Amino acid sequence: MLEVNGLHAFYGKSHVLHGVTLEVGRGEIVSLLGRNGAGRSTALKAIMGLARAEGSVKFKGEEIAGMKPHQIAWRGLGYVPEDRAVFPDLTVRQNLLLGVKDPKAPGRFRLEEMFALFPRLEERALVPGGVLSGGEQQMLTLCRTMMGNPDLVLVDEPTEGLAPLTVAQVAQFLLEIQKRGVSILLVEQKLAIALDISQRLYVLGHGRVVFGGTPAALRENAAVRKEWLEV
Amino acid sequence: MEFTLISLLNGVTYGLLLFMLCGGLTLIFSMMGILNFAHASFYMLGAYLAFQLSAWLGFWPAFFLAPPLVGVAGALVERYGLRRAHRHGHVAELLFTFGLSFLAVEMVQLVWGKAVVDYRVPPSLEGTLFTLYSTSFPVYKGFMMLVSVGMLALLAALLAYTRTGLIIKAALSRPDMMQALGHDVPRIFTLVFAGGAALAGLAGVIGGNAFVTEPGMAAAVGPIVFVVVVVGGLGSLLGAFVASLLIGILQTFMVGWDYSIIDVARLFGMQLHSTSALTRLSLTQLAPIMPYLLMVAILIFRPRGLMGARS
Amino acid sequence: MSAAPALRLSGLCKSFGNAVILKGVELTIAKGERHAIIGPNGAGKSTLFDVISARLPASSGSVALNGEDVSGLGPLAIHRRGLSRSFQITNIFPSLTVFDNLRCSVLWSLGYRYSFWNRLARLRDARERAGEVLEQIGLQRRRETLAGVLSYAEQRALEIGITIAGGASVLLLDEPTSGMSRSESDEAVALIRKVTAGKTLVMVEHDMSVVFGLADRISVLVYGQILATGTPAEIRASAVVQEAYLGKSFTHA
Amino acid sequence: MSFVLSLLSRIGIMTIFALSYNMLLGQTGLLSFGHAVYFGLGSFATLHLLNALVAHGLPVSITLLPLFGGLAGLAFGLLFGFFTTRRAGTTFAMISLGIGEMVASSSLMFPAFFGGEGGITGNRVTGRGLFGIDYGTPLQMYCLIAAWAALCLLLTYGLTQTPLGRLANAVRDNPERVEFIGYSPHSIRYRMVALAGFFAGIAGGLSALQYEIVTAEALSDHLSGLVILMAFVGGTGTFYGPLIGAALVTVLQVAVASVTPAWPFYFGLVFLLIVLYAPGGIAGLLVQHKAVWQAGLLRRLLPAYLVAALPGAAVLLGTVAVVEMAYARGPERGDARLHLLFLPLDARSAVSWVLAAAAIAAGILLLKIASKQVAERWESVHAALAEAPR
Repeated sequence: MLEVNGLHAFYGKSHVLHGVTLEVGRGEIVSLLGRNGAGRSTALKAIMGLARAEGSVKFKGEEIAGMKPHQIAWRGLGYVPEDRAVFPDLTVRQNLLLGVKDPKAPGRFRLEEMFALFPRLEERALVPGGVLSGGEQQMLTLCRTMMGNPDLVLVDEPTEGLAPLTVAQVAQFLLEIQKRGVSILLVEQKLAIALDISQRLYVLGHGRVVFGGTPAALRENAAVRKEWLEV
Repeated sequence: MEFTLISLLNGVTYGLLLFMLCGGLTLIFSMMGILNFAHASFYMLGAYLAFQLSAWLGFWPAFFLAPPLVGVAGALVERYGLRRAHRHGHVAELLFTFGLSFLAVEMVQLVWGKAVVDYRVPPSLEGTLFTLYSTSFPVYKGFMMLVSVGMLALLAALLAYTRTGLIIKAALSRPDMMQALGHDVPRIFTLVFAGGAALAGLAGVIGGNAFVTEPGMAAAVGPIVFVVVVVGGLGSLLGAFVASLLIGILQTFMVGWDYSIIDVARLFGMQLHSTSALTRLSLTQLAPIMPYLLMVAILIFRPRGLMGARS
Repeated sequence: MSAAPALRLSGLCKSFGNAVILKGVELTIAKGERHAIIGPNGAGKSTLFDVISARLPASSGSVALNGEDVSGLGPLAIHRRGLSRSFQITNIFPSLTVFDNLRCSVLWSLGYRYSFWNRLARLRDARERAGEVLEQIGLQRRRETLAGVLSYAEQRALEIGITIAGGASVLLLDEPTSGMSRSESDEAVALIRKVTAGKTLVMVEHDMSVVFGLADRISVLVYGQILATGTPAEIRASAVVQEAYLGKSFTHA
Repeated sequence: MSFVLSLLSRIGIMTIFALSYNMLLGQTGLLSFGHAVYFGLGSFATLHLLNALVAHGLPVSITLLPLFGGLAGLAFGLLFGFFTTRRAGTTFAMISLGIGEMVASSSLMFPAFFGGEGGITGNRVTGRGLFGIDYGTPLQMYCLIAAWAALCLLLTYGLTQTPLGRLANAVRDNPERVEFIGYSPHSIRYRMVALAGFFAGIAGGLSALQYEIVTAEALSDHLSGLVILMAFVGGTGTFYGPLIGAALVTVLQVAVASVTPAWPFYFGLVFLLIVLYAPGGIAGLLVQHKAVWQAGLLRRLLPAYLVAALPGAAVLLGTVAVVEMAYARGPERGDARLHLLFLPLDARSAVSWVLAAAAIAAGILLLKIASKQVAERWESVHAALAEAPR
């Protein structure tokens, strides 16, 4: 589905990614782990065309490196940023509708379904997005991206700063969209969640892939955990 | 009473016209961070195009054709000029629009000459709408008011209720996110720029014949437009609206008041006997610099403007 | 000087709209201590630095520098009282030479204010002090290079140089090794150790080898509050800290 | 002879003015659209002082009088600068424009000071000065201007070498960080605006003495625009750029204006082209090419330049033809038949228009291809420069 090959990326002047190679298969949840500053968020931005990058990014066999973000989005890639980027002055409903790229082509996810999944969003449909709680904003952003009918979503730290109950809800939602045939490339800091829901994981350290494998392999590999993930 | 009402009507008409100029400028500024120095040139272009088109086709076709044509000019400027200047930073953008405003005056002179052109109110809109005591209110002023209010209402509705409006509002706050959601933000920018230019063009169409259509008309309103934007608060549409009306009304009143500063002081119980040039000035004479004085006052007491966000 | 702590934060809160980022931070840092603040993303570490250095106004609470309450002062006033900070995203003067970046940064502390009658070239003390810093950060060979064309690691070193040049006694370093490769970050640690000798250092850092290599004490910031403060060994052993970093179920597993 | 002297005098005055302007735009990063305020007020103040001294029978030193213009500029810089410099960037640009317009429109409100439409006049020849120099001749006046210009050049250059000058550069680069090295960006900008006002005032004072008349034109947005043009065309990134700009623009103004009434149009066009394609101005281009020349790589660029020059000339010629014909046809119509170099054109014949348009179209098309080559050559030169030992 997604093949990233020798990706170098830059944030301002800093050379953040030094040749990252990874892939995400159809229907998979793949997690990208690592400490802050390891280059995880920049990797997602580079794939989405939002950061300066060199190297090859193939999506469904097509080279998308160098395309503009909106062109990449139209090819079926969705992006949920770390800061959630809710449009604060628009209502929840309007926020969701903005996720729709082509109003004429209905996607896998409809407004009603989103509301059914998260009744809380329906209750607050007419409330400005800016006044939602952190957890609600996260749900909103995830749902908004789903409205665009993506085949693969890049999700950046969806559980950051959320209460444990909400964290579980987010994880549940990710599994739900996986069930509907959407692949996920997830950046996560909480190792526990990543191990629970992913099929495969990559660990980034200093802009390079230092581990790639299954959750079981990572559980056994204490050296990688100690060196690159734990305190 | 009579004076107050008529001045108020005139002031509101002028203020609304100002807002048609400042509204587009503010929208463009808050979206792209570009202060379009040439914005008043679109106003001038609107007036001249309307003059030419009404000479060929009559007023009504000109009224409907000129603003979209100005919009197209705006789109071309954004697409082929500003986007390139943007690479060199904000100063280059500002200088580009500054150069453009200069060139616009030259081009207008090239085509239509340096003199005032004969762009007149059409006969169908001549005459008196109503007479208040002894002062008559012309039909055309009413028409100007109607067009401004109608246009602004239409735009407000467009922004509030259509998908395009929604996309524009969202792109104002998070252009990067809108890109990632699959919206072509550069195209939206061009659209907004064109829209702002067309709005300025419309102001020129209905203002050019009410005032005068001449090469100096852009330079005459340009600085005032900037003052409105500073007074209202950079990037605030509501602020621009309030400031437009405020300046429109204040200036109209001051033109009508023939009191000197001594008279005003007397109102407050002060007796000034000085005969210096300053105290002999009348409010009418002060009217042209009133907007600038207001700007300085705002800068001293409320640097972020009436409605501007705290920076 | 009395035994007043270098920095004391009491009940420091910061919110943006209805998003509360700092929820009453309490922290005391002794003179000469090297203190690291760690925590998961979004815990408010950078915001904490911004509030201490007055880049952002605090919503409530107070900051005391060397025993003096500095809440409500502007960034330059705080800098003049001896607190200097670096930035996570390199924040230098790109079209000045490396040397001038440093020379500008020493001028205030040497009392030159806004002078336009002294010739810079004649100010020996400024030249020497800037030269010292230049040597400390190891950029002598790049002295006349424009800062904007330096490599990333060199710019990070310059960032630290600008921060220490004014001779501040309390230094706040915001992710000094972010975006660096392993070897670059090892060099940065050596540099930081050298230039902060005898000063109070507070730093935000994610690279644990840097943190454990440098810090006397560590504070863990989670959800805008200090979760734990202690020596590196204590922090490493703390189950609460591991949980905050890695999530619940894993530590139970 | 007197034509040359008057041109040189004007260049001298404009040099000071452009230097003063670049203290803001180039050195402090402040884009001012109202710099003529300080020039004009310095002019009026100087001439008023001259007239007052003469009227009271007091001794006058014409030599030192421009200093008074400078002090007037400084005073107004201190007055206006205080609230204009709190913000930089776009806000400053807008406010400077507003202040400029305010002063310019005030000039019609206080005819006693500004002399209304006609302006005020004076007479610089007040009697025998030192060594018999009475500034009665253009040559003596030119020498005075040249001396002041040299002095101002020295002073403004000296300023760039002081703490304030360097801090101004720092504020231009990164105002936020300036606060974190203990300085107030506002104070730095304020001082620079006041000092720039001082030098602009000197230029204004000299202009008042040179022409012995000052009108509202000296405060106008035209003059503010002209100084932007000079500084930017010359190049704001270097100290000497504005010198080039002041000389070049002044000479061209005289030279082009004597050939065609369309000169403001050409100036506008050149300005836009420089903003879009060479934002470093002429000095910027010189700096770029100097590095290439020193590395001995200029030979790699020249052929591509030559190839691009041909279509460039075609576009230029076509544009000039169109503009000239348009002027000829326009309301202030001149002779419809005109000659461009050796080409006879007729503004009434479609053939001329079509030919001109074709030249432009073909030129642009070829220029696009040629510019690709130039860009490629530049890339190779850049690569070579980067490899060269520093």
